[in-house]
Amino acid sequence: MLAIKDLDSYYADLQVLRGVSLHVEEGEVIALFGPNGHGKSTLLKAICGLQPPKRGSIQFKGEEIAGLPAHQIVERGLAYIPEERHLFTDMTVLENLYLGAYPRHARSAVKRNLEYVFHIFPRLAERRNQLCSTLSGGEARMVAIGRGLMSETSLLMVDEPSIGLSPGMKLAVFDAIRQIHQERNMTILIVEQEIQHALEMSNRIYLMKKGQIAFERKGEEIQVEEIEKAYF
Amino acid sequence: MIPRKPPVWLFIAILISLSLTLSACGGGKAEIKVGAPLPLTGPYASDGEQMLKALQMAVDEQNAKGGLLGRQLKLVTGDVGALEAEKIKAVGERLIGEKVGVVITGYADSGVDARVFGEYDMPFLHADAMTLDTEVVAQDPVKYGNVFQYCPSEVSYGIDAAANLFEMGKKMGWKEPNQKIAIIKVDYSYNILAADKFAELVKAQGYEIVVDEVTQFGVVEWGPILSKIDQAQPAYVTFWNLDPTDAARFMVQFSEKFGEKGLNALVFMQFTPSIPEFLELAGSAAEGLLWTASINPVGAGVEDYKQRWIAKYNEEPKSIYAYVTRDGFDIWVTAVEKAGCVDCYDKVIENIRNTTFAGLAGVHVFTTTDQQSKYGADFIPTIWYQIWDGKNLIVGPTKYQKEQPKLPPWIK
Amino acid sequence: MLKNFNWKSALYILVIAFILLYPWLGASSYNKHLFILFFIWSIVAANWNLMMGYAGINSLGNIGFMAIGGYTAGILAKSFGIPPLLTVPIAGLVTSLVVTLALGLPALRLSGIYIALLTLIFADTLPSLLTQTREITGGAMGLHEIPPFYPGMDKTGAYYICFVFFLIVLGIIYRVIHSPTGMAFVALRDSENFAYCLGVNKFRERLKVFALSSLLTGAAGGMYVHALGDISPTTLGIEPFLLTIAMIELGGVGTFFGPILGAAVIVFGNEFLRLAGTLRLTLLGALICTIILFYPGGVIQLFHSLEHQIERLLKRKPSTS
Amino acid sequence: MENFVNALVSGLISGSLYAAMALGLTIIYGVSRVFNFGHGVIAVIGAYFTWYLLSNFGVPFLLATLLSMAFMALFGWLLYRFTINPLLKKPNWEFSTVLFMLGAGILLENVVLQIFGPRVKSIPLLAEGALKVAFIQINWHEILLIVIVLVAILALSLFFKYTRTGQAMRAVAQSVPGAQVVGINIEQIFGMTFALAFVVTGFSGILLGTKYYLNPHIGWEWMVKGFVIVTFGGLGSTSGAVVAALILGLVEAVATLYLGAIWVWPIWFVLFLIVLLLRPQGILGGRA
Repeated sequence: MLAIKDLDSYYADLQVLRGVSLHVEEGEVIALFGPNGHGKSTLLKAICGLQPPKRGSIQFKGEEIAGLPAHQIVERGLAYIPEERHLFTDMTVLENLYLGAYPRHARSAVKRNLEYVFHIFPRLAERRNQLCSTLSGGEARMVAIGRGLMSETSLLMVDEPSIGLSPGMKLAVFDAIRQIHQERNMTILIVEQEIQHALEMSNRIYLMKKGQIAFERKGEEIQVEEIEKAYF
Repeated sequence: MIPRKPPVWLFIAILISLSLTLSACGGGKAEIKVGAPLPLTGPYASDGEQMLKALQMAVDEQNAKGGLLGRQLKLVTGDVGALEAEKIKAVGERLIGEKVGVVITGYADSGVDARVFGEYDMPFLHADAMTLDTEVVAQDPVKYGNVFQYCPSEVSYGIDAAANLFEMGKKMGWKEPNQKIAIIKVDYSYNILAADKFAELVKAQGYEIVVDEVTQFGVVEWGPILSKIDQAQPAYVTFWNLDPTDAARFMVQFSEKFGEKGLNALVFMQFTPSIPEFLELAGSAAEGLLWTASINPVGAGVEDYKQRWIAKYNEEPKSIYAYVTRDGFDIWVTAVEKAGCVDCYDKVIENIRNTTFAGLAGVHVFTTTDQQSKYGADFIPTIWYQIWDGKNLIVGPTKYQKEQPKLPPWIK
Repeated sequence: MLKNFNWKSALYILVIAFILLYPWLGASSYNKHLFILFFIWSIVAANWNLMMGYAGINSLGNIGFMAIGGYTAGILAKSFGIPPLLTVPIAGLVTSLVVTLALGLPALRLSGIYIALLTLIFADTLPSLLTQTREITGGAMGLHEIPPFYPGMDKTGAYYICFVFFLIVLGIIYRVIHSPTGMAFVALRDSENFAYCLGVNKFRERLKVFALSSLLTGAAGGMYVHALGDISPTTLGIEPFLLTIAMIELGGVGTFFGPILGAAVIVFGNEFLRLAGTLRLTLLGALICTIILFYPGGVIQLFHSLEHQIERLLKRKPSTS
Repeated sequence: MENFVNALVSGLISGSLYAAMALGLTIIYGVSRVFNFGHGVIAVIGAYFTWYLLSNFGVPFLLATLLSMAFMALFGWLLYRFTINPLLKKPNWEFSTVLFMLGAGILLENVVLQIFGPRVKSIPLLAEGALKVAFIQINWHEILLIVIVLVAILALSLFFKYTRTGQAMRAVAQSVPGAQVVGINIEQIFGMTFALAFVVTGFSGILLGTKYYLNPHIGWEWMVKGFVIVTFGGLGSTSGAVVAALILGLVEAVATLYLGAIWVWPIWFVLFLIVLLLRPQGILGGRA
């Protein structure tokens, strides 16, 4: 579904990604691990067009998308849920979710997707008319994920969904992601520091270090300790 | 982030075009340069345009006659924008640098042009109508002996209004209900000095100033000030503000407020209705308004001048400065011809000092104290107008009067 | 020391020598006048740049500071007969005190564009204050015949006095930029968090710049009135404001030489453009737009690229010959 | 009492004019964070274009307004596409756009001067006559002015609330990366915002032109007042701008009545200072 080859990306003059290659197959859950500041978020931003890469190829459903503007990539069915959430804070939950269905192909499915989001996150249904600036961190995270689901996506890229949440909320978020994967057979690429949780649900994992893929494993072949060790 | 390489050729092109404009200013030698600092951009540009046209026409006509003392004239202008002191100085320095034989302007003033050109020897003729520019001449006649104001200063408005305003009411057969006067003036020396002179003189006559409002240019809502007038019920409302839009808004809002309800008062304005936009903007609201101008196209030869202007520019002269600027030019030409030379500044200046010149604005005779054109019916008369049917009708002084003043519509 | 002596130092010395000798090389009064304007405006621009480009205070009111200084010096000299040697520093101090207390303290608690707007409104309030105090300030008439630096001063005298002032103030600004305080500004500008970690007190550092910049701008206002003899509210008008902003941006924000170069371009360019008559401001506007679109770093950027080319040439020569 | 009420009416009229000055400014700033320092001149251009159609071709007022709106939309979009858009991609875009618009303002002001000359023009009143209730008297023109301003604000807020494009504009205003993530074409929305803001600004120029009269330079005054109002009300907030405009208009009228016109700016400055210190985000601004 997604095939990345020899991706190089820069932040100003600083090279952040050095020849990254990876692939994601339909229906898979892929976890991307690695120490902070080693290029995981940059990779996701490069894929979704927020920070276009300098060299290399990104093929999504067999089509080259490297260098396309973000909105065209979203229209092809790729959703990115940023770590910073980037919600529209002065709008209600419902308005945020509706804006998630902004891409043309998502408009016909608004009703179905909205019901599904409320099915996954019943709490959002209660808070639908509340301004996003008044939500708790966990609820805001739910809106961000829900907004991604609204875009009628076929690949969901989630950047550190559990960061800054209480332990209980973390579990709820991971459960929701698992549920989305199971019920919709959604392909998911997740970046996470909570190795244990992410590993449990992944088919394969990649470990990134210094802007490169250090190794790739099947989910069941690797232990948490091994990954942690690789960080150093 | 790799910065784009700047297109060096573009920059060079700008530099070249700059230097081309620069070198274009070098001119021939034999011609006499007439320097003209004029407000060509900014809020006074509409007067500035008329001054420019007047001077251009004067130079062209003189050249067609074979020039001045056989030499061709060339007009060198400088834009003084919104009359900022800094600009006048820079323009002044530049005109001097170009070795002009005379400097003539309609007005170019924020109170400094007399000082700028007074530093030099060639004659400077202006119609700024500002005490700021004549008082320096009075204080230092030797240094500023080359500065002439070919019109009376603004205080003449105050003197004239204090002497004649109350007569106008009597001519209309109107009896003033009280001795209260409202003064609305803008913070600009041309207006403030005139208004203050007026206040001083009328107080001496036993009148009382009940509203004394200073504004800045650009008042849009006159409502609160009109309310003050309503409360005070003065017999005279006097308005001193050079900006035609301020004045037009004032009259429009005045007639809205008092048109039906009535106010037993005469309304007087200093000069501003002479700016053609005023009548266009104020429209019927200006009916019955009294106003004066200390320079007017009332001299002999005005009609002929107007025809020549129309022939040249295909439009009528639009402001008083289309006429009066020509007087400044002609005074200088006469003085030069009499002296027989241009650069003999002392002689030329002496001739100007002794001028008795019947021009488009009246007879110019300079005062000996501060070298401004004498004010009065036999010299440069202040003319009283009243607006009726969208026209400025001359209602005074007697020598020039064409119509009888009538009661304005808001007096019931 | 000798090692540091390169073609650039030679250029600086040449330029300074030229300015020193210029009145003896047959400069017209007009050109001297332009240079005086250039000296004063480049000081105003350089101080503005110190606030905007270094300390990140987006002030739009610096013309107002200059006017306060100018009026203070003018009134002191005219009404109280105090010699210019004293009025100029007093003007600076008064400006600094008034502006820092009435504007700096509140404004610096705000951020970004709010500072810009508050300072802009501050400057726009001044003309009506001048009108209210017209017995002393002359209102819209302004102050005229303000005594020169010394009796009987001519353009050449004013030229040299302003040039000395220009060098002194630029020296101060240079020192400030390269002092620990200056470094703190640069740290603040580049990363607020990082500077915070270094223990930089943003408010205090900014207030210092504010005080210093208004002091020097006020003094420049004092120089202005003594050199030129007049000041009026038109000095606070929209055009001087636009032109000074243009100087900074045109020259290059946040660089030492930028505002000076910008002042040179605007002061001399604007006067030369006067020859274009009514098209002057049209051309000036077009010039500003063009430079921003194509030279976002300002004129200084162009000089830097020239510098690189010259340096390349200088380096290449020994190897080829 | 009578005077006070009349002053309030004057204040209401000034307030609605000030609101008109602020609207276009707040739209552009709200969405793109570009502070339009050419705002006043843009309003003047809209007004001049309308005046030109009215006086030279005798086009009916409504049609002239519509044509000039279309012209302004095109103008705004082109200006964005060819100048602002490239500038926004540069690191110091915030100030380079300010300066660019300043330069463009000087340029356009003088182009207007070259084309139309320096003489003052006026745009005809929207209606004749006046409404009288007891001692209060308001011109129909001014009532219409207030109504139009209110309707324009209502229409704008409905547009922002309920249309797809309007929602996208609000989304971009609140979070650019957020908007990108949901697939909004930022450049397109910016372009449309400039077009919309220029339409609103040009329209406000027509309204202001009826009262202020037109000359090429009048725009700077409108812009400075617009700045005050926009900041006072909260940057990017339309309703805040309206409230601020009314407050400042009323303060101006009352201050003129009891203290004199010359006190208006100093009082504004102090008010401004107080509001900013108590609520740095402005009266109705969402965030600081």
